[in-house]
Amino acid sequence: MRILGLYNYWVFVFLMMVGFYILISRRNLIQEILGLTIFQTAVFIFYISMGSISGAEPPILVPGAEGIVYANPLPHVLILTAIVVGVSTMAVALALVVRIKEAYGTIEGDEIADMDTASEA
Amino acid sequence: MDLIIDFALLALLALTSLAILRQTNLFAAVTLLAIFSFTSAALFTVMDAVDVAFTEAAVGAGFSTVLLLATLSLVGGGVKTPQVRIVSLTIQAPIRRPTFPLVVVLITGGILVYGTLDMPPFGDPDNPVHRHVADHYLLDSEEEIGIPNVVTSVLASYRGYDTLGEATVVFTAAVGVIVLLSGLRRRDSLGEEAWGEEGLHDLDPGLGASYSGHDETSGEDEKGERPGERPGGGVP
Amino acid sequence: MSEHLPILLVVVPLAAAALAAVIRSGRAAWGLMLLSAWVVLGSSVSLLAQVLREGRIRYVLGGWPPPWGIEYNIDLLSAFVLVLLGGIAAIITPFALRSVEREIHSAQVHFHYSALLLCFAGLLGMTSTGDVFNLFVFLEISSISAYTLIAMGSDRRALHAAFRYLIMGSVGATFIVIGIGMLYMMTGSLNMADLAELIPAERNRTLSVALAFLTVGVGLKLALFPLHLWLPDAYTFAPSAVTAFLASTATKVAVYVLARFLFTVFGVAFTFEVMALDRILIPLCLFGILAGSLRAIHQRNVKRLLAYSSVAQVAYVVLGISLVSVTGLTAGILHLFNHALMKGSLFLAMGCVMYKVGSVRIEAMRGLGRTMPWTMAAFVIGGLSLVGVPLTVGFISKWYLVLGAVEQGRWLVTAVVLLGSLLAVIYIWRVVEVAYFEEASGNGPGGEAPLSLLIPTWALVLANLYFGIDATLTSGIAGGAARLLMGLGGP
Amino acid sequence: MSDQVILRVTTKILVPAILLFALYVQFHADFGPGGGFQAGVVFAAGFILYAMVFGLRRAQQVLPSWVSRLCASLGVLIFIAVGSYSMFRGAHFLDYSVLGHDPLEGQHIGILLIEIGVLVTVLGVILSIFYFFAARGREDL
Repeated sequence: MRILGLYNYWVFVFLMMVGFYILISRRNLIQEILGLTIFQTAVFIFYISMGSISGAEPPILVPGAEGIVYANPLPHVLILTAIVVGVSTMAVALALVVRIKEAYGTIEGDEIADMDTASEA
Repeated sequence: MDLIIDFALLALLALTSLAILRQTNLFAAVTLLAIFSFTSAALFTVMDAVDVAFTEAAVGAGFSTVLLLATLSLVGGGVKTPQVRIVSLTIQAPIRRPTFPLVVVLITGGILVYGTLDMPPFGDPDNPVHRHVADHYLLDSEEEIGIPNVVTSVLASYRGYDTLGEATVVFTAAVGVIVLLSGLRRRDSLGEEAWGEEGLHDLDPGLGASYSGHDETSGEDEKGERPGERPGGGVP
Repeated sequence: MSEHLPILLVVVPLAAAALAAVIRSGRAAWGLMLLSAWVVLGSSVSLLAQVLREGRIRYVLGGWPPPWGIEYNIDLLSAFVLVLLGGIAAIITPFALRSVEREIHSAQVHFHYSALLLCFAGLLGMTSTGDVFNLFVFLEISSISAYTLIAMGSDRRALHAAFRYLIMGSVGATFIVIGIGMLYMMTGSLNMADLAELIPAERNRTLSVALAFLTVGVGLKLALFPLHLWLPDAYTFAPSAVTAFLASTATKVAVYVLARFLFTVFGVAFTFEVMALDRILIPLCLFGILAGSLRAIHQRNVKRLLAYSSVAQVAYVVLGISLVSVTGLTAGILHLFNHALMKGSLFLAMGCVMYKVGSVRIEAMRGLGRTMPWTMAAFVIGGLSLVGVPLTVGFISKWYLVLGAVEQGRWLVTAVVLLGSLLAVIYIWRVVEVAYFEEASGNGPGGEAPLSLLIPTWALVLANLYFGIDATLTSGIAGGAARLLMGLGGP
Repeated sequence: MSDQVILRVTTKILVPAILLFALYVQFHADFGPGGGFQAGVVFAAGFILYAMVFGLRRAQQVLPSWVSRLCASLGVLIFIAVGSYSMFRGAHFLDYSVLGHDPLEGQHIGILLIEIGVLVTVLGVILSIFYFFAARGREDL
């Protein structure tokens, strides 16, 4: 049961690592953003997992009812904020990608880096 | 029952993420990401986080996907693949240096797994997370705020200041996108602006209008400028 | 009203940012920025005085007592950093007026100030808050606006630099969220003071990993070697005023956050006795000092040269912190303040050069010692401060740093600190040599930068000299803050 | 896409329902999942759908770009104004208890107001971002 109890966290680690791997191995800017999104979503799953209680109800109080176990609302609130932060970052990143494509003619990180080196010399 | 659905959804998420890893067509990858978001929204519902699920479905699967597709329509959906094999996995992937990222990821993942070992078990109501702060919200918010949805109480009142920060983050993103995409910046690489004045009259969503001077505010100090004229200075 | 000072400090720039985005006049937006900068400076000075008089100030937001609500918790260290932020903004804003008009398209100037105000508010919020998740939210406000500001640079490489910074910064922020999540998981609290009591001073695998992730995440933000890769390009291609602002505030606040986590949240016992983090941080800092300084020597672009120097200087600050002694921490906090003054004046001097010459490559500096005597004199004094010559602030902080290292018998650290100064002599000399001993190329417009640029630059230069000659105030506050972090009492 | 009859008709039916649903999400947040943020996203989604089918120009006749940008700022300002008003009533920033006759009513008013602030900001921001991305696309043609 101990191992089973950590299954959620291990899948979180796995998802996060897939996202992280896409992020640092891919040189296409859009793929980097996709990797970042998976990476962040994995963290959301981590938070929600820690707030969940087996057999609980969503944290919307039922008036007068006794003995109901509610899920922990605080991680939910934190993750709502984190989702918003994530999409904000993504919007700015995508706007940057559009501009980079216009300015460099490509969105492949390696080609852009080569062009940067060339203009440095 | 919940546990089975939970396991199945997590497995689906893992598979989807691997599919995104292998995908070299960006349109397909974005679609897969939307699936990933929907699946995680479903997972959040199973774990009783209905507000989060709603937001993830609306933002992660909805708005993000629209934005990504809009971007792809501007930049194209192909990925250059130099056809390098990754050391251990036999995936053909667009990677120049395959080993270094793998090492970094394995180390980070190893550290995280090590960190999970002292974690309290999943779903146990006696975990420290559920004591101390959270139980106060569940027990007393009815009296102190009087709203059944505790998430709303915490979001708007107990941690209302975080929500102000959240609104500001969104606002910051808008400022960033407007600045980047309003098309008024000088662009050295192309040598000249890619659009003429009629383009601004016709299509620019906002700043162009203030530019050509028939918007709701006349913007006296900006009137004299034309897109062709750029401020001086800059790197030669 | 004085009871509300902690929150006004953050809300005034926030409201000003929202207004600046809609008013469509660059000048009016600039006025808002100036107003908020001076309001912040005034209130932070009064807060500092209040903290010195009465000790820590706690301000409960929304009326909910911590740990259920969010609180602002201002002690001597945060008040000191707030004064630094206010002072830098109050000096750089007058500089920005002309510099921004030249470097940013006129239709975007008000958005530029809006983003700058957001960045400013985010940094202030990070410094004041006593809640770890609230810290993350304000960190993101300052980061997203910083990406935007950097991307406004006139070279296309600014876009790429901003994107790289965005990716690395977001990874750092996500690492911080993971760390906060693990802290919350093990304690059930998000309040710093509360966490400090709940974290046991014994080995726990989850908390150790939380510490590691927080350190790496914040390390990415403060450009701790080898996580500094985003910094040189970002500083090089950002608009001049933005570079000066970010170089003297953003990394400083990140160092502050690191100190907060290591000393206040986790506590000396857990961080340094159980985890022995200093054994990792000190070697990294030594490498950082050497690598940053050596890379600086080889740069052809003076802004990039100064950026690499920043990597080295931030390593000095973290080095001081990781000595884990009152003297070391005093040195770190002092250098945090002093480095903001020196880098601020150096980058402002480069802003003057950019304004007049249009380039900050080293070839463009030829003969500037004669054509722009005031600008280059400011550069020289800032450079001397960077080297650590007596009568400048650089001397004071290096003195404490060497003292702290010798106190613990760390001769290698002492040697590297001194070697770093020698390397600084070399890279500053390269610019000085070109500016004073080579003939002007003769095709520039020539002449000194306008007074509206020179006065702010010299204000920072004079601060370099003033706090270098009379360091009783700054070292007194830094010493008090250091004792506080070490848990030895004080305000 | 404006020549597709099925799309046009479906959109015309769907958009009011989406906007109505957004208002439901906004004002039912006390009792069920939802709130200013989700409502703002749904509301904006209605507009985005309309713009995709009928064209950017017609969407902007309903809600011009400058209005969306104004909304983005306005929401943040509403939020700050609510917080500051608490300070004028002698309480701390964002303490809603002083907004009504009794603390409970104050909390209700405060939450309602700041949720509206969030809705306005999010709606403004999402529409602005969409408008700018969409307009960029047309310029490239």
